[in-house]
Amino acid sequence: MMSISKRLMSSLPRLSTVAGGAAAGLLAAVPAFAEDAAAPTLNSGDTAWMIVATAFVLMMTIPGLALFYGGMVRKKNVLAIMAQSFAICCFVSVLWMIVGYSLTFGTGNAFIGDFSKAFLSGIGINALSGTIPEVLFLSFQMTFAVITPALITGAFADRMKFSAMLIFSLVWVLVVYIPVAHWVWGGGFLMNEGVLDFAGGTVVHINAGVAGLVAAIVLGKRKGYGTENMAPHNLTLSVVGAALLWVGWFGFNAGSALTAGGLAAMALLVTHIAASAAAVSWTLVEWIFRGKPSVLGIISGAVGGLVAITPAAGFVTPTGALIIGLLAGVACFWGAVWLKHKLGYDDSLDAFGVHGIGGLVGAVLTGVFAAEAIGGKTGLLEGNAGQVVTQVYGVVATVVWCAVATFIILKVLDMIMGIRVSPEQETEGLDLAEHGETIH
Amino acid sequence: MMSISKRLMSSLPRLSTVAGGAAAGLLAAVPAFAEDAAAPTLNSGDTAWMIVATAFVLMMTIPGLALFYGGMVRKKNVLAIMAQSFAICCFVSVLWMIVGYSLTFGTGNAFIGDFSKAFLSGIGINALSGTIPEVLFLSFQMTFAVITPALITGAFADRMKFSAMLIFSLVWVLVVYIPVAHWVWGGGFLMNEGVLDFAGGTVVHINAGVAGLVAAIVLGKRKGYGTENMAPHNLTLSVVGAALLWVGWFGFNAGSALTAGGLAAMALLVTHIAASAAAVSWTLVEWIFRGKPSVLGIISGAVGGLVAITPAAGFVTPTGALIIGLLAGVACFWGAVWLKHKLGYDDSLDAFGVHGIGGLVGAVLTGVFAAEAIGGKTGLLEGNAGQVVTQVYGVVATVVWCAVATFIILKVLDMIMGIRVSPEQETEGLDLAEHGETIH
Amino acid sequence: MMSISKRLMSSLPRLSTVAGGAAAGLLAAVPAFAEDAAAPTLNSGDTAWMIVATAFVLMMTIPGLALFYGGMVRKKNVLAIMAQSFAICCFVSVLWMIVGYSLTFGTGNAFIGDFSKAFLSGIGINALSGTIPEVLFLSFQMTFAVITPALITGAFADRMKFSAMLIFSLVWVLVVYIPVAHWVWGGGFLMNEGVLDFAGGTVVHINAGVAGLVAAIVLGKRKGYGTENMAPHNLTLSVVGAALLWVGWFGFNAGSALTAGGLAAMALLVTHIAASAAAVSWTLVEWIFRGKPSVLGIISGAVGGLVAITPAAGFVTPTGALIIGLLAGVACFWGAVWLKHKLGYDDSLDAFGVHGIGGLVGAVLTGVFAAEAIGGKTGLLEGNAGQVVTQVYGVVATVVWCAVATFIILKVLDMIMGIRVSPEQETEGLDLAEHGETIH
Amino acid sequence: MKLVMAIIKPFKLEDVREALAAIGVQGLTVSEVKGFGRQKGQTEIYRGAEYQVSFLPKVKIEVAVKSDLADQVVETICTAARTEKIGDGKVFVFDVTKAVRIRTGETDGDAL
Amino acid sequence: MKLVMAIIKPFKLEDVREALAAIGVQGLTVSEVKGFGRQKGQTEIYRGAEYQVSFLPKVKIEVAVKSDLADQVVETICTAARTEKIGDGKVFVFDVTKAVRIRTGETDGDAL
Amino acid sequence: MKLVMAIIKPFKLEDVREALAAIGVQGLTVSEVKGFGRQKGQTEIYRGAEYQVSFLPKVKIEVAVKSDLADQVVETICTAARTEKIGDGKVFVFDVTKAVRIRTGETDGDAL
Ligand SMILES: Nc1ncnc2c1ncn2[C@@H]1O[C@H](COP(=O)(O)OP(=O)(O)O)[C@@H](O)[C@H]1O
Ligand SMILES: Nc1ncnc2c1ncn2[C@@H]1O[C@H](COP(=O)(O)OP(=O)(O)O)[C@@H](O)[C@H]1O
Ligand SMILES: Nc1ncnc2c1ncn2[C@@H]1O[C@H](COP(=O)(O)OP(=O)(O)O)[C@@H](O)[C@H]1O
Repeated sequence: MMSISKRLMSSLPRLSTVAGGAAAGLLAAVPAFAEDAAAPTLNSGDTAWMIVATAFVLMMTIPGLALFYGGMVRKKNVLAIMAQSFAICCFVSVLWMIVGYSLTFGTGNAFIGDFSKAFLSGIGINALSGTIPEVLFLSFQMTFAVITPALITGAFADRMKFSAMLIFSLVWVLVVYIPVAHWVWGGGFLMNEGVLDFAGGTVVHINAGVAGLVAAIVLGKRKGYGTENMAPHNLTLSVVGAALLWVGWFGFNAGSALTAGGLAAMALLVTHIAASAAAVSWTLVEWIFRGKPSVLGIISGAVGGLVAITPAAGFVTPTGALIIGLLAGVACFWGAVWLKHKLGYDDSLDAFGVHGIGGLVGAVLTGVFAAEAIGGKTGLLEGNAGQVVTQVYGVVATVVWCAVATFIILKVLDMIMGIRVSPEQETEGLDLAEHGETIH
Repeated sequence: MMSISKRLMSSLPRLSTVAGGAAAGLLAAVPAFAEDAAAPTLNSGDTAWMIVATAFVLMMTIPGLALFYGGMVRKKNVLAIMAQSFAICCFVSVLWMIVGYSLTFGTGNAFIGDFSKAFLSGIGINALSGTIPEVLFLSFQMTFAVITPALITGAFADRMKFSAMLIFSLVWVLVVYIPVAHWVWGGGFLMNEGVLDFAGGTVVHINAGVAGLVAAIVLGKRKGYGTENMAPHNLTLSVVGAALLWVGWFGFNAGSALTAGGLAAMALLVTHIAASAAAVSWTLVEWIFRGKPSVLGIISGAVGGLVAITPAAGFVTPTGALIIGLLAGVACFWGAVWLKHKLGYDDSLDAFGVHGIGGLVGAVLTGVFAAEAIGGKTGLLEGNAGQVVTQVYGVVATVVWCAVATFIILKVLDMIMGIRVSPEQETEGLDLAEHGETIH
Repeated sequence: MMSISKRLMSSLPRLSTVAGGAAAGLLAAVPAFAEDAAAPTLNSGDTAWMIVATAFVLMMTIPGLALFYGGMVRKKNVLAIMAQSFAICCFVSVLWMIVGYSLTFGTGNAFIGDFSKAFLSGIGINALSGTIPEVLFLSFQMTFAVITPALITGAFADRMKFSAMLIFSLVWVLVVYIPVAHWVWGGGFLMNEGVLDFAGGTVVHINAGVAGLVAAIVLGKRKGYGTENMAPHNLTLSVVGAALLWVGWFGFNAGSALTAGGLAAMALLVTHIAASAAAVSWTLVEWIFRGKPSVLGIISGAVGGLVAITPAAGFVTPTGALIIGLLAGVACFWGAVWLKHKLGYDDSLDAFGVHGIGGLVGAVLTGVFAAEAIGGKTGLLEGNAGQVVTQVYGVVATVVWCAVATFIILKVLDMIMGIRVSPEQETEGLDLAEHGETIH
Repeated sequence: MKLVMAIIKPFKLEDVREALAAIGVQGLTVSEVKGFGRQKGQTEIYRGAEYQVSFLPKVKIEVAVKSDLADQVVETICTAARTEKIGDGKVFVFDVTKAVRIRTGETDGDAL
Repeated sequence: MKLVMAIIKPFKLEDVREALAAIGVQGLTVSEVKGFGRQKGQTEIYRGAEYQVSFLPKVKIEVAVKSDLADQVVETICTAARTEKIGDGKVFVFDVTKAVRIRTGETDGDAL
Repeated sequence: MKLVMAIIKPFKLEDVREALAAIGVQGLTVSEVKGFGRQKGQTEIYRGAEYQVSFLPKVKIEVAVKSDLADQVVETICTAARTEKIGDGKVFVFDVTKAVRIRTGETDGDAL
């Protein structure tokens, strides 16, 4: 992702170092073009991979996330939660085309892009971003803009109005996602500070996790929370969802190399290792503390590991990934199983517990484990303690902006249109109340 | 798709213009080979993408379409409808290998190919189609021959005999699909007329939709239609199916560029935009007219948009795709929700309402929105009103041939073996009656 | 797969002939590099394809196999069987990273590799295996090491302890999978003998099938086998699983070309043909002998065909594949429907009946149908009867080692910790007993 | 008061409900059940393992009515549910000693 | 002995179970049923086809108790299940002529 | 006539059905129910949230028989369903005032 940003933003000063890691991968991938970096040509291998990566990230949201979340709600709400992922995909994609891409990757300033590419104007079929068509780069980025608000829906599952959810998602993408993505990837101030976020640990997961936490608190608990049986109605769906998230995450992380070379391959490997390791550690911890290794546990661990490796995927070694994964599994277990119950908010499907916590762990550990040999950046273990500080800086900026803006959006929406369904509708179930359909 | 046909059919006169759009993409994709078009060499990036595109289109039929349709039938018929997609995939693939490819893409005449490549004879491992192996081109095409009859099954769901369905599908592929594919892509008369069908709006979707309409009428309504509850038994399956269709459609449309370059990337983008836009417009129209945005609605809209953009995917701009999508969502809503009830046929799962109507809309609008900058062809908006006429000509030829042939095939089969299960079997459900199995 | 092994093991004598077929594909794929085979450079097209192939093979295990098996068990055991595939994926991946890859592909001797690459040490981001990054090659191989033990779980479904299953899988990978993979692909003695196994007919499927048979016998029958109703609870899951296995198998077989060229394309085509043909033949045989074509039958046939073509995928023509598929469908029908009931073991989900029998048929028929024009190797039909003998030799070596080792591992584990759940737990169902969860 | 319980073929449910509504029955309760009787089930075969489906899907209707209406209700159900094929089902009648409408606390006849 | 059968709203089940446990009821049996009554169902619309959902999800509770406890059980259920909205359901009481605990063979009062 | 209603453990259904068939019972109706009793359920834990599974899966069998056969039927069910572990279930017997076979209109004893 960074190597492209470099091309797009070539006027920015510190970019050559920021994009170092990805550029190394690029060199390995297309040696023939290396001498002539100023005039990149299209590489069909890179393009082939990025087309597929785009498809894979789409598959993460629909059907991946729709299934992962769908299996965890009660039967009367399963269509509603799946519809939320699907609808967000459709509505946000249109928004992205109209202004989203331009506001994120249009030159703009340190805080936001501009309208120069609104309606994708001026982006021809032959325009390149690095070695791939720019239309492909923006399509790939579109799938990131889609999945982030979809992740949030897990926090307010089973009680938010479909209409309010749609408007919230669109406004949130405009006010939170797009600026943060610009800060980190589009030439904004966090990029200039040297914050490392290979594939979206901060932009996607911390952002979604924190927004989810705020939404869970603003909306309040589900009716009957703590007394009624809210057990997941069908975890087979969630297992399939987690598996498709995993497969799709190769597109997310290895795709963020934007080329089909050593960097993408290494990102794939560390992604897989971290997911596996986190699933192992959640399972073992749960087995020890709860007596049984649950199915929801092992898949949650895997997702936690995928989240945590996301910012680090182009910067760490397989051994670094193993440690990040093991730690992430334990941390997400703690977040979803202990912290939530301790603090008492109702983050229905643990958008914060898994994506927020996992993202935080990953963002910080990226600063610890970054290895020069992989992505050209050094972390604490290679003597660069400052990177951890930089990472924390990036996290704090994102958390503050996201939390405040999300809170305001929800409060305003609540005043205007109401954001929560009526208690009768909640009892009846959102499938029937909001969509007029049920599982028979 | 067209650029390859060009190579295969180089004796045909008007091909250089017909295939212009795709060839432009090809140039962008493989500049090194541009000078030497007479002796193309294998491009590993193009090949990588087309392998995956083939897998993606297979995934559209199984499990995509099987799930999409499976969720919409009653519980007693779910295995049967899924088995139809699966069985068609197996049986038609064998047919394709034996004579299908040869009859479609073997030189032949303006109406049908020949037997020169029966059993794929003479197609070695090093034979090329453009920049990819010919075995890959024919495999990709095989997945199109598979999905088309599978789409038809939605129209006669819940009442056709499995045996009759199998024989119908095989005969229909021979008598309808193969000729029409030859006409449009294999050097036949519609190709020579300049009909634009990038990825199969006419060949696949109008063809399947019209055949479905005829089959629905010939077979008659489901027992209890209009009085019994025939609500979809489990729309979670349909949501997953629609999502996999969407992901797979990137293979269908972007794969039809046959290269991994700007054209494929643009096809991917416009496909995604049209799907999103159609889902948005169906949802909004339904919300306004029916009071609630249904889950079946949003996914149907997306599929309708995917259908409509199919012929246009290599010819229109993102803004063109946005408009095509918005119109297709409304048109398919009208087709499935209003037209069917008005005319009173029982197209069980709206094979015609979505694929037929969506295909018609897309075929015509391709003639309206074709933009020279994308695919080298101009449409109405760029002053070439004739293209709309050409498109209508292509549609009419296909509809007439398909309707007549489908009608005859079904009538003959009905005389020979009977095409509908007995009322008792229909009541009992096809899962048990036809396959001896049930969902427990 | 072989071409890479060649590079890794260049000290071995007979390799140039063994790897001939794959090398031919390589030549076709990357002609520019052909002269300079000593110093291969990274090919972005090959890399793009192999990244996706790796994702596809992962998708075979999760969610493919998890669904395929999950649909066939009783409802009370569905989460447990899915959890087994998921957990094996996680735990074995970690094992592979720590010692698995090194013991398989580290130089070592004719029987086992060494520890030179433990923890993947020394494998940098720029290290190549052929034309792709070595980290990609080892990731691809990792997905093979994952799916093999996962396949075994079908044999002992519904009665093995989760803890024992995990330890068994890890030990079995170390003691059986890794050596056999080294023998056949890593420069071991079977490779030197000229045994042909393009993508793992012997290493993966015979191995898993035989281990499953032994496990089914050692563990004994399910409680109530033969008297209680053990019908598959939801074959929609199995249909989806089979379909994803099929799609993923393109990664498995065409990926084993390790390049994106003619060999991969041909492997894809023959894979598809064999799967289709086997589904057709199982269906027809079942229709004739049982009166109805079952849904479980057609998907089982397809999987049987995929298994049988696996060793042959880079060596046979489409017509060869057609015959292999037709025979495999009948053979697997016989194995799962007749042989099992005749001999009386309870191989719950036919790990042996489908993967064992299909693998045996495929291994032998590879020796019959190998065609020089495809993979550079000749089989019986081209006058090289010796290849059949060589194939049988490979099968026997694998079967003997696998059976003996599996038996000992299980017996020892049973003494140490017990491998079967209590009868009460079996009655209650493994979902609740082992994981504390249920489908609601 | 009487409780009329009928076991019928599932696809007859809507007919029966309408027929009962037509004679003024204002409420009833339905469950999915499986029936074993003279009507024989199919055999399911999965990879050669045969499972005799001894139980067929049926629907159970329970209607509480005033005693004097019971015979008419039985009659109505029988007429609406009859296909004259084996497996049409049974109707059983029980005495109800008390009935209460939860919402209001009304009892017996008023509760129905 | 009496069998008390109640049709209630599903989300009231836990309340009713607890209320019954509080008055000493040690066992009960529950089924998912669908109810038709004065409470009207929603309309489901799928691509324009409307399906009147005449049947609403309800839960049926069956409790066998000694005759002298029956009134208290009925009372308890009514109180716990009441929302005062239409569709709260009904309670019916039947005579039981015999009861056996399968495990021990104990009968009647001892079987409960 | 009597209606014998038994709540048993699900995996005992086939045994009970066969035992009843052996003594000449020609029809019965089965439902899936959930039971609450002395047998305690498991606890399910999902990400730390504990759900006490108070209700266990049971199967309800209903058989209408002539009054003189009722005791034998009860006996047969108890024997076939007994595991001597807690939770084996209960059998209850009710009076049936009328029975009709829908197909033929036959009543009472002839209807069974
Ligand atoms: N003695 C019985 N007690 C309870 N239910 C019965 C009895 N006999 C039959 N049934 C129910 O009635 C259904 C139909 O009975 P069956 O004997 O198949 O046909 P028919 O009612 O036409 O004679 C059975 O499936 C079962 O549910
Ligand atoms: N006559 C009846 N016999 C059996 N069940 C009934 C009867 N009347 C109502 N019910 C059951 O009670 C439920 C509630 O009844 P309804 O008329 O909707 O509301 P209310 O009980 O508040 O008057 C119904 O859904 C149905 O299950
Ligand atoms: N009083 C009752 N009324 C109705 N059903 C009961 C009653 N008591 C028990 N049951 C049913 O019988 C089942 C078994 O009862 P339980 O007390 O657990 O064991 P046991 O019958 O061995 O004493 C319960 O799960 C419940 O379904």
